[in-house]
Amino acid sequence: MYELKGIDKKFGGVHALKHVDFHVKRGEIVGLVGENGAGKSTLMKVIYGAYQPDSGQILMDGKPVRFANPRQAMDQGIGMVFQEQSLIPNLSVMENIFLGNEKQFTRAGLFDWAKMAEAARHQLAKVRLDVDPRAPTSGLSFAQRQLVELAKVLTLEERIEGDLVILLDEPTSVLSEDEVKLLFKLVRELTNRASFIFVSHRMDEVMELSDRIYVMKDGAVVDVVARGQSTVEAIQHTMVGRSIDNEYYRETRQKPFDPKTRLVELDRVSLPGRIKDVSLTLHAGEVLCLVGTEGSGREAIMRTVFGMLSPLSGSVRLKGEPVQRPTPRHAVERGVGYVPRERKVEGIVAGMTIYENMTLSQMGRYATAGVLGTGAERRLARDWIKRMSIKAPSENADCGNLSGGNQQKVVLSKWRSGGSDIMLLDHPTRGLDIGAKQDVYTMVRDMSDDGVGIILAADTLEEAIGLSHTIIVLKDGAVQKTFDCTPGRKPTMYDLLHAML
Amino acid sequence: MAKRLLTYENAVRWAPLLVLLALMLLFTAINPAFLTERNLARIAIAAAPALMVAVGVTFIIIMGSIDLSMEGSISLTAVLFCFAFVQFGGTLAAGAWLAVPLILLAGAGIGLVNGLVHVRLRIPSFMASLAIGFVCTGAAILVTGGDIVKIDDDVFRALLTWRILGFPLMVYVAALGVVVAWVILSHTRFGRHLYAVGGGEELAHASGVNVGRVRLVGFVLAGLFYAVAAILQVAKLGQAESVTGANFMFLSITSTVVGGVALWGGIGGAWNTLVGVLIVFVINNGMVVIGLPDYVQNGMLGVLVIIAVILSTDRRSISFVK
Amino acid sequence: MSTFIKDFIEKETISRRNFLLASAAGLTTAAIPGVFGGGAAQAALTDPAIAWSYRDRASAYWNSIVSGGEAFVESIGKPKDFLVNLINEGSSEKSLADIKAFLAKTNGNCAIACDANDSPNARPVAEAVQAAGGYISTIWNKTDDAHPWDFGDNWVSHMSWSDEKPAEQTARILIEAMGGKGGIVHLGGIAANNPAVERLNGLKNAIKDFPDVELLDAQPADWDTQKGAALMSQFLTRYGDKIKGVHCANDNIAYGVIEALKAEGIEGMPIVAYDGNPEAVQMVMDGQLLATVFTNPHWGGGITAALAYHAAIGSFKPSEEPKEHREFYGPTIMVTAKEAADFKAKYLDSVPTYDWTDHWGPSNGQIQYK
Amino acid sequence: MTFQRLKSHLPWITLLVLVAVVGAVDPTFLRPVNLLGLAGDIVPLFIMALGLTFAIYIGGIDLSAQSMANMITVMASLYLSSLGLWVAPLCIAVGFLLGTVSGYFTTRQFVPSFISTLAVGGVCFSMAQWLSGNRALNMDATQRDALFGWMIGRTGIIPNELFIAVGLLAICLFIERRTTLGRALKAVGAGELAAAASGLNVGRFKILAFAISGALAAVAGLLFSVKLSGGAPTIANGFLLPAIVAVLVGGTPLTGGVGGVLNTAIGTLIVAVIRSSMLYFGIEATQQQMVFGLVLIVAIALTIDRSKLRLVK
Repeated sequence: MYELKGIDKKFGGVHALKHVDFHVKRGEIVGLVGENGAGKSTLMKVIYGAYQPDSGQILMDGKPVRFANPRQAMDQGIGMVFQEQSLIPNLSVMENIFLGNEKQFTRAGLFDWAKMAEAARHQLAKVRLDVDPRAPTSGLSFAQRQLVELAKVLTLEERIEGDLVILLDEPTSVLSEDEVKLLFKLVRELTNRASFIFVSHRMDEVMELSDRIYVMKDGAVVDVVARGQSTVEAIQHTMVGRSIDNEYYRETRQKPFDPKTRLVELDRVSLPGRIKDVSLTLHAGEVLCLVGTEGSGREAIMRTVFGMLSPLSGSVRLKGEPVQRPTPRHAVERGVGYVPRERKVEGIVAGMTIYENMTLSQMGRYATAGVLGTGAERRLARDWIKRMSIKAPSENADCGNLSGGNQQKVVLSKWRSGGSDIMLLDHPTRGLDIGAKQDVYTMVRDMSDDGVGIILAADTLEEAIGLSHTIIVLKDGAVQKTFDCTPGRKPTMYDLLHAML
Repeated sequence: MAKRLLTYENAVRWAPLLVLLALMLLFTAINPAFLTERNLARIAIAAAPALMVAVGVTFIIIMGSIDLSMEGSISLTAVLFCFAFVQFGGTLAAGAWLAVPLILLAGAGIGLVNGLVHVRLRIPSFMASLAIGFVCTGAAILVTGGDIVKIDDDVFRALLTWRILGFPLMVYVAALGVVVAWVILSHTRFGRHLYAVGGGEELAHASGVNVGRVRLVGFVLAGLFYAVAAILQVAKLGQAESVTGANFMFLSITSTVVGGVALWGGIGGAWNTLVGVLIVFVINNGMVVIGLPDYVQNGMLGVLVIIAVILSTDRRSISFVK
Repeated sequence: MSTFIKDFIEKETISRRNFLLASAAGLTTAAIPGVFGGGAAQAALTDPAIAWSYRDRASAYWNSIVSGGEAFVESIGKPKDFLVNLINEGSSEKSLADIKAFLAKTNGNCAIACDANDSPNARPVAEAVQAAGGYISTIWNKTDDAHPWDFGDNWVSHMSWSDEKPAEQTARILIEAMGGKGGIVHLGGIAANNPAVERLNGLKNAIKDFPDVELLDAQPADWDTQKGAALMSQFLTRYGDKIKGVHCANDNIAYGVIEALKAEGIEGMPIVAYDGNPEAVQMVMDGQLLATVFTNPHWGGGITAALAYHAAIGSFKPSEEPKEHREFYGPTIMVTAKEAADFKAKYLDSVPTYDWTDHWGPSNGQIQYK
Repeated sequence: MTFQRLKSHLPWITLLVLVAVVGAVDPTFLRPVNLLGLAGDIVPLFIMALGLTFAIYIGGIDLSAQSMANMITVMASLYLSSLGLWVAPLCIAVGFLLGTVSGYFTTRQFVPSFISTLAVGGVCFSMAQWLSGNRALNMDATQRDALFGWMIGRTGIIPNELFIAVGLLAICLFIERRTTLGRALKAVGAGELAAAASGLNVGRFKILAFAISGALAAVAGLLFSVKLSGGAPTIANGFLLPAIVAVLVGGTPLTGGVGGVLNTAIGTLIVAVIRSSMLYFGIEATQQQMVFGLVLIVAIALTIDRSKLRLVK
């Protein structure tokens, strides 16, 4: 019922979509996978009307259509569930749900708020979310926002007579295991009404949910796989164009850490809000993974170590020395490096070059009396671009124009080149494609070999299990359980889930 | 769900009003003449035109933009209003009331041009509106040749002279303006879209909000309110000239921020602006009424404004300001 | 539209002609004094360009000044727009920059009339004009230590108005109307402006003679109608019925005061103003104002340009003139209800034709420093 | 692609085109003496704009600059006789200090710079009124010439002010391009959160930006008072908007992290040329303001590099 025929899209000299054919049948769930830069997001933007193709046809029920903007696509029943953070925080939940579609609730130009709240409750019920529709969105958790996002798209059910096509862009990246299950259940239920296009980097999820999977590479569709006709490895092979190491998490390279060198010690640290009496120790060469649901306090603990948050009580020691007045600057001086989750907001400075980004945390080293030696900076950047195999025209390239994986490599290089030996990695592989993920995993092992201690908040439980020496399970801001993860004695996902919930 | 009254959020939300009350108490304590009906009416008269300007710019600030065109816009519409008023008979009893819709239209037109330059030419609103302000002031000079245009119509001037419950008519007009703005901002699609654009422009766009049009209408509405301000200003002074709009720019923007409207968009509303304008005018009036030396007044205003803004900022919700 | 184009072409040709003349002048004098400074000894100029540098076109006062300038330009057989307008918008920086640009454009072959906007600005303006070999006459703003005779012939003259005496006179009229007792408030100009200081001093001088009269308060209203209205209403709260009379530093402030009183339903409050703008004169006739002081800006505008021009073309040599011809007070005319109608007929309804070669006739004596 | 490359050069090109247009109408405009004089006259305004650039570069604004300059003209006139040459460091220190105060309220108390600098400007104005006793002051001319005369003279055909301007520009350019401070300010302007997450003491750098802005406004005031041989609490009025316009026209938008001090130099010259073009085109007095606004819109439309603005607010 929805079909793309021979779609081409170019940006300047870049051929982003090459003659793409794509179709979705009624009630079908179609997976869309590919590495970053393979053209997935461009294709999605064409589907929901944000981009107009240079050539080719968009057909709905066999009739050619053209969308000048997302609004027109929406009117034809095409809706998009964005990744986290696409709700407007200062509006209420119900306003977000009906944003751009509020006309039905106005009487003589004024809103009938009660009617809107009623309708919003109905939408929220569809996604089994029990929040006050009048509450401001800024107070919701990530997972709740994701469900509101879905509820918002599901308003198309009432608005549109015909079939719906709903795009899900990385919908599971901020969800807990349970929430993912709920989401999948919902999606399956809804197939009687809508078709779905499901985009994710988590291959297992795509395999589980999709009826068919489109595999993209370099702007073209390279394979279409029906359910059960292929394996994760095979698809990944097609996507990446190279074979994936069986040793995905480089487990063979996991060596015992040095229990004598204590890099970070938290002693009964409490923070305003949710963190209560958290104690932990990070040793040299150790990968310590914090596991927990959204809001369990993983990020807050990392930010405490980095000095961005000050504990109400308890003490923080970096390399044995107690921290008196925590600031990021102080932490950086002690060798702490922080790879934040919001890479584009906190990780890199878009608009600055690669070398400027790399030395941002360590300008003092490249300056005498405040005057920068840019020659040395550039040399450093060239060296690390090579070492990390960052794909960029030169060290003068604007970081904002790099792909996600390369941006992450710049962030990692920034800290590694500065000699940081306490690394805080908050979802370091979020949104990265497989190739880039593996590069990150390799780097984690390299760092461990160098005696770097790593505190990690992993994207998935598998990643946590695969990478860690130690796993600390957090629940509601408190340490629930600690697992030893020496190879061979690693806990199972079931063990972790059991502790989390 | 038991609601606690003494939360941080509530303290921040009501801070501007508390500041206003505290200032009034302070001035009254020093000179009881401050809290008399006559003086409150004086403050209201002085504040009425400025209130309309501030309400106008509130629309713009809520969507995260800024408008600096008000001085020129008010000068031009005030001058044109006087010309039109005289042209149509010079008294409301004759056909001069026609000048009112005409000038509201003119104000909206200026806003439209402002919005078009900003949205279509993709020039940041700060620069676009600044330049449009120059053009409007220039146009006001051009049409007046520098002269004063007077309106001598007792019926029209009833806005200033006719009092109900001690307050002149123009105060009620301004109050009505605030109510209209409140209804628009809080209870209409367009108003909520302003908040949506201020809270996240790209997200609003992706939800099918026509951001360009919202911006455009926002500027038109602001222009409309500037025109109302111009008419009230003419009613207050009985004359217009090319400097009639002078001093409104910093005054109105400061007032909105003092009232708790965030300069980065998406937060605040018509009531905040009302309280903010009152704070600024109570300070201005109070400083003279308590006999503060004139050379201290500018500095004192600055200090009090900073204090008011500090108190009404929810510092937990923001990581930095610029 | 077509008139615009026509005007434009006209201006174009004029500016081209100016340029040709200017370069011709440059050739004949065979020295370009503007280049290396020190052009004080330059001989008389031929057909110098004429400019008026003033605050803005947003007030009646400066409009009258310009009309006088234009009347003078027409008297020497030039079109009105031969007079170049240099508008400083209240910025001393722009005032100086514009004058320098004009000097450069005309290569010093020019006569400039100027209000320097702020008194310290007069010196650098005069220095620039002297360096370029042009001629300048100034009004109002200059510091007490800068004198035209220290700048050779190039700073032709400075005219100011002694506001203290007239302001004292208006104050006496005010006090008389108050019955010789009660409180007065003064709403002043921009506090640091010389006229603002003098006008307040005049009031203070008058009050000395009346023990029953009290100056309740004096605050700046920045020459502005709106501020005048706001300040007056604030005074009403502070002093209430104690206010028996209002002394305003200029007409614009008085307009605001009258409106503030009108809002309160107060009628018949004695008010005096300054400047003698047409609207104010009308108010004097209507009894809303007791008095205003006319400084004849039309004549001031014309004669200032005339002085600079005639010095430039060599009609007289400034350095040979006595000091009272270099620094002098302009005329002031008191306008009260008695004279208003006559005054209006004589000065406003029809502008008198002045003899622009009678440079010092209506002037009012040499400027005195305290 | 070629247009893309051209974009960053648009401010230059706009300036050259403007100069050429005015020159075509009246070739006297193009004489080196004239052009140098024109540039020399705009120097006080340029110095203020230079300071403002730092505030705008980090995404803020400094509305106190004009009142600051006013106050400094008063201080310089008042203390020249007693302090002599030491009046210069005093003025600059005061400017730096008051800029720090604005910066403190903006960064530590979350008062938007629009408001905090306006308020500090009010304080400056009050101080100027109080110090001057509300009247215009004049410097002792001989002492001024002896101590600061070098500022306003000429060397050959070049006004000495230009040397000061070029010197300050060079210093600021060096700060912007080659020092940790400049790099940090760029990072703060383009991505404040990322700068903080890199361990930069963002607050201190921001305060420093406002302090530099204050100090340069003080230098502008000092130069202006030397030029005018006096000071008054309102004498620098009319500086602020042209200075802001100069920064914006030069291509440093208020969104931060883009543009820089070199752009401001070009922007200031554009403003100077537009201003004097009124004279050369013989624009009528009542039309000048309007024409200025219209030309401004065109100039801004030409000079801003929209590809670097993610959102146009």
